[in-house]
Amino acid sequence: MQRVGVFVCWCGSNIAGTVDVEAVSEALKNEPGVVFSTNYQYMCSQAGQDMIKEAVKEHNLTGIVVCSCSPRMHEATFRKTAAAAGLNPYMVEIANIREQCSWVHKDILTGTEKAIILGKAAIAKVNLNAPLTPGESPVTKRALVIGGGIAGIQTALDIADAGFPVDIVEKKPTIGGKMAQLDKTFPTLDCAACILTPKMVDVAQNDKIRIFSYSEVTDVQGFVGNFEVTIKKNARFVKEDICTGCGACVEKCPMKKNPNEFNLGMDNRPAIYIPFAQAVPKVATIDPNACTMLKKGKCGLCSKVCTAGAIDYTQKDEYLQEKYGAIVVATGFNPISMDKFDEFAYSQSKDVITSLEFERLTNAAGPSAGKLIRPSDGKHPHTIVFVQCVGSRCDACAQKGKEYCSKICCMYTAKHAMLTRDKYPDTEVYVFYIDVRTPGKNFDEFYRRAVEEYGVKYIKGMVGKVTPEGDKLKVQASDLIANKQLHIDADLVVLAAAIEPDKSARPLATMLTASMDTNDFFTEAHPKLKPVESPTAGVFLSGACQGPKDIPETVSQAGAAASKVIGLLCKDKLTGNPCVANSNELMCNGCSACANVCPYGAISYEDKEFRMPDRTTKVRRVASVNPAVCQGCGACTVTCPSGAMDLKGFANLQIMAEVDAICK
Amino acid sequence: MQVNEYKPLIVAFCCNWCSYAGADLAGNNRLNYPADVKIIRVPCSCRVNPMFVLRAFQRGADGVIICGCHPGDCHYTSGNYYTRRRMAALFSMLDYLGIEKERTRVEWVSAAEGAKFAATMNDFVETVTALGENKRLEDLRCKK
Amino acid sequence: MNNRYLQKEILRISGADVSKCMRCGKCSGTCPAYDEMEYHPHQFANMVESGDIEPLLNSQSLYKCLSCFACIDRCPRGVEPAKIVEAVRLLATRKQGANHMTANDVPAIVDEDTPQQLLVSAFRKYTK
Amino acid sequence: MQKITREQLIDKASKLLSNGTVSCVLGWKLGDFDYDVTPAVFNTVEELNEGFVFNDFCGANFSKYLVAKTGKVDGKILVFLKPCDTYSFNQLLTEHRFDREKVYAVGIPCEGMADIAKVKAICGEGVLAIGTDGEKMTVATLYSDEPALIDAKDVLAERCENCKSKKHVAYDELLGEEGDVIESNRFDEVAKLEAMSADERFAFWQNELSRCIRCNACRDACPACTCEKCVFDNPTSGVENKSPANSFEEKLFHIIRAYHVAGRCTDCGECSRVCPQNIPLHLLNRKFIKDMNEFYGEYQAGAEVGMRAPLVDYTTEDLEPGEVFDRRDTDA
Repeated sequence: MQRVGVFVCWCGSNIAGTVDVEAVSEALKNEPGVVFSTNYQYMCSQAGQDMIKEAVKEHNLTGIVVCSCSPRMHEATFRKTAAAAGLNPYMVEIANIREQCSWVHKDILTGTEKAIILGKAAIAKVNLNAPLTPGESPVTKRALVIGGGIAGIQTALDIADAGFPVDIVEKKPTIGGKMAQLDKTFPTLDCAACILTPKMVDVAQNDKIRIFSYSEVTDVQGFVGNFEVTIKKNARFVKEDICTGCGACVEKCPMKKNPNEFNLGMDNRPAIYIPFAQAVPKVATIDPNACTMLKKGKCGLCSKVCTAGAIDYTQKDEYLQEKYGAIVVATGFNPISMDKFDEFAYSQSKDVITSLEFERLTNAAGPSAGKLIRPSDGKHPHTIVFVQCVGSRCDACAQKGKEYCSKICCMYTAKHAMLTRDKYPDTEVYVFYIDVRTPGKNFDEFYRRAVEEYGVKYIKGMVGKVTPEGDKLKVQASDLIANKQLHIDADLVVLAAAIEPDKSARPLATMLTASMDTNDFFTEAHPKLKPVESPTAGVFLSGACQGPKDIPETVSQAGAAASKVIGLLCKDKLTGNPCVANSNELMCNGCSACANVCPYGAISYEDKEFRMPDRTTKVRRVASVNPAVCQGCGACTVTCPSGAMDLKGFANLQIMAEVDAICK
Repeated sequence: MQVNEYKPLIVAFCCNWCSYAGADLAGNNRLNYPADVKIIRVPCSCRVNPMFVLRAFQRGADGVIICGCHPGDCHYTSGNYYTRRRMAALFSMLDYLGIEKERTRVEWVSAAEGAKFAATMNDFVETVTALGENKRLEDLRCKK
Repeated sequence: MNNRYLQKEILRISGADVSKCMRCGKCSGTCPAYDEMEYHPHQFANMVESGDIEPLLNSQSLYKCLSCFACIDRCPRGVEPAKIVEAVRLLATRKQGANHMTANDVPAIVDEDTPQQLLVSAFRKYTK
Repeated sequence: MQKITREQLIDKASKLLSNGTVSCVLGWKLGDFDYDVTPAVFNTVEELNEGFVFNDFCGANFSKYLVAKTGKVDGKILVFLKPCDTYSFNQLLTEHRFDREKVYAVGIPCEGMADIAKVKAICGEGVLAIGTDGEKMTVATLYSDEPALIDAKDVLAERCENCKSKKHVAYDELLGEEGDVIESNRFDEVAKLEAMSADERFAFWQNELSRCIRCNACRDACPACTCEKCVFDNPTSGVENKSPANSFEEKLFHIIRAYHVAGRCTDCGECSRVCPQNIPLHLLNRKFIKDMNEFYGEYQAGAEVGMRAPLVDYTTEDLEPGEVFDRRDTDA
């Protein structure tokens, strides 16, 4: 039996005005377990707290009930008081007789009556309280960033800057991501490479950062502070540490006709290649599907020209086991496939391109060396039609488009239109839009400049059909404001394709037990207050994997994610919330219902041997809760039919005791 | 005040993050509601076991209300979605057993909705008062 | 009041949800009969949404729609303008004597080689 | 009336025992009366020949026995599963309640089992012997000289009249022909209750549930009630209650039991079959099944292994608890 002390607070007249505090402390004196009961003007004051501490000593109290304001106000205060008095801080219960009693009831009789009942409920609960100690777990002081685009790069740099080692895992042969493929960036029009490549070099030179390029994460175990990750380093058939990136092999390789992924297949690359000049790591990679040496064992030219001797045709995929304290997901996005949008003739005409292809076409390092030409005949296009919202905000059929707004298209289309008119003033540029959305800093000014200074023709309405005819593209569209159907003979049609999360995100989310929305974007722990944390502790989100984002937004989110990681890695130990679920394995059926409803993946199962009453042993599957991961919501407790799963601090018996006390 | 005026006994389960805070806000704003409502704090509405609800009725509660964050706003992301399914099933069953359906309720009250909390409680108490005592689930032998 | 009734009828018959329209105009951008029409597919959706039904009922546009369903196929929001046109057309033909064409008009305009089936479907479309 | 015979089953079991595929057989043996058939374990061919029976009263669902038995036996257990039993079998696998590797499941067709109460209603008490003769059943009683000849269809158990499936959803081997999932009227009775007024429903259930003697047969036969420790037996659960001391049964026990198996109950009907007080307990379970089908889409527990039950799942668009009644009230 507990020895409970009851402390009724007047809160000046806040409580004492509507509640007869004397009567309350008197009435609660006779409750089971109560050995001491008193009241005082301000329990939270130093004098009040001292009173509690003294009473604990004098009456050998094991539990404390404070009848006062909301626990959301002073629960922490009184827990500290209890701790200072040598009690476990979780042996304190608060009866909320201010916000939920004296302040909402006018009549002193009813107020007092209710205060007594609330006090009784708190006493009933504290009688069943048990000392709780928050679990502690060590923190591996190293972070993993999955994805080496601008989001991953920025996050890694920021974490390394704080002194913690970081690994970047990038599935492509080089880091840089989508930003490396861009030409200029809105709204300032500085060139993407000029601002990105110095950062890539910083990453390469930072001794806190390791880059695993051409690699992927294949398994994640563990929990916050203690992740164990398996990284698969794909064989690139070139020794990374020896290759100097001189490019001799690339030049000599006879298998030159392979679609160049970096230029979205608009030109070719050899079987051995370096994606682009500023690649990091600047190391060649052999495409095993294109290399005749790897396919047929004949050629070996690259090996002959490599003076460093870096070529290794026998290289195998390598698996590394690494430990991390925190994981940042920065898997980014891709434009969706245009295959299903036959109306725009994307698959029929080379001159219907996506905006990312347009980006490569205008990039000085692109397939046309920055000259804006028609991919079909290399001629200069005189009429260009940009179509916005291709596949965005399209909820009619999920296989075709995406229901959300892709957010970045309005601005890059304005950029494309403006740059085209700037470089080639003889070009007519149309932009068909549903809405123009420009809510960023200096964004609307930018769009207006495209219209007002550069004479881009913005037309409210959608393109319904594109038909290739001769060397022209017949564009049929509607102008909703003029209520006209337009027919434009275009030379080039550019589709602002919707963006979607990278395909690798879904399997990764499963490995991380991080949740995703129906569109495969990672969900944040709280849409407003925890935008860079995933609900899974220790997993953070950076960039477009969480939702469509432009570069400035991505970089700021990357920094935010980094600061959260740093905050975590700074700690030597993690102390959890002690009010976590725990499973009584003697009663557990191992049915997995609890794991199904756990939003944090905190529950795992193991086979355990049990001694049966008849002295035989039986192996049963039982649940165990990882207290470092559990957040204490209690969803599992209700789903457990045998009641094996219970929540510390809010146990079944405790809540039932409160119910009973109230209903007495 | 009449001496014999019937006063119902209402048990309200409130989630710590939204509805309990909403109840606190009702207090801060001095929004009155009947003292018949007694609040039990739970971390999340999904902590409320149907057994607690039946227990309350068995012990003589006249109405049970469960308050949680609005769907989509759960502190634990999905808890109230489970509450919604569990309580829909339970309430439908109680109704099937002939228990007055007005005695049970689930309301979503955010931390900013002090006024909604008070209004909800006023309304619920009024509804339950009109129904009178819970005779169908109460177990007299549980009463002292 | 009448318009509310007609509006409800059109929505009921077509099963279309006009409130989903985002005013993108892709239906009209795609419509092969656009030039023939006084009111265009997007206007059908929008006018039904605002309850402006009478002008649609009296418009020849009803009979210009080819029912090719390109607008349905391409609408990003699943509004299904062709079904709305069809519904308005039905309302028009359901009015007593409001047929666009009677059986007597047919021989004069029909080519000898016209297949029987076409006639039948034409009747379905233009009369009741 | 059953298409498969005792001999066929013994033959199959003997072969599997003899060639070492299985080490024991879960089957039925006769109790005190012909209609009083109980589950039993047979370890040898001799035991089978002696005690194994198969008739219209072999209703017991063996799936549940596997939970306790698989842990204790070396080698595999042969279990005979009627179509409805296979759903429970799958559901228990979904819940990881036994090791599939330790079971050899033989699916057997079922023409529906008989309800002794219905037999007695026609032939009177004092049933001495029951025999089958094609579609007919011969019933000899203490009080008549000639055995009565009754139609087997007339004494079909309620759960078999409303059979939901003749399809086996799990087996290693199938005897006889595979059937189909059936469009049944099993929710009609629930709908009839739903259509009553609250007072009528209350009166109905009070009348039924107050007869409960807390023998726990429903729980013990239920293949969903396989908890290592039932909350009602557990002194630390706060709701321990082992005997009918108060109105606990009406007010809590059956409601919570139905809730605990909601989403896991395959509607096998064992609860009602074994109830000595003939309380229609299946109507509670079916209410949950019907509701969940209506609220969250069709769901048949045990149709496949690994399915996620409605109560451990959600969508963001689910209906609100209050809307449950709005729906019903507007439908009415």
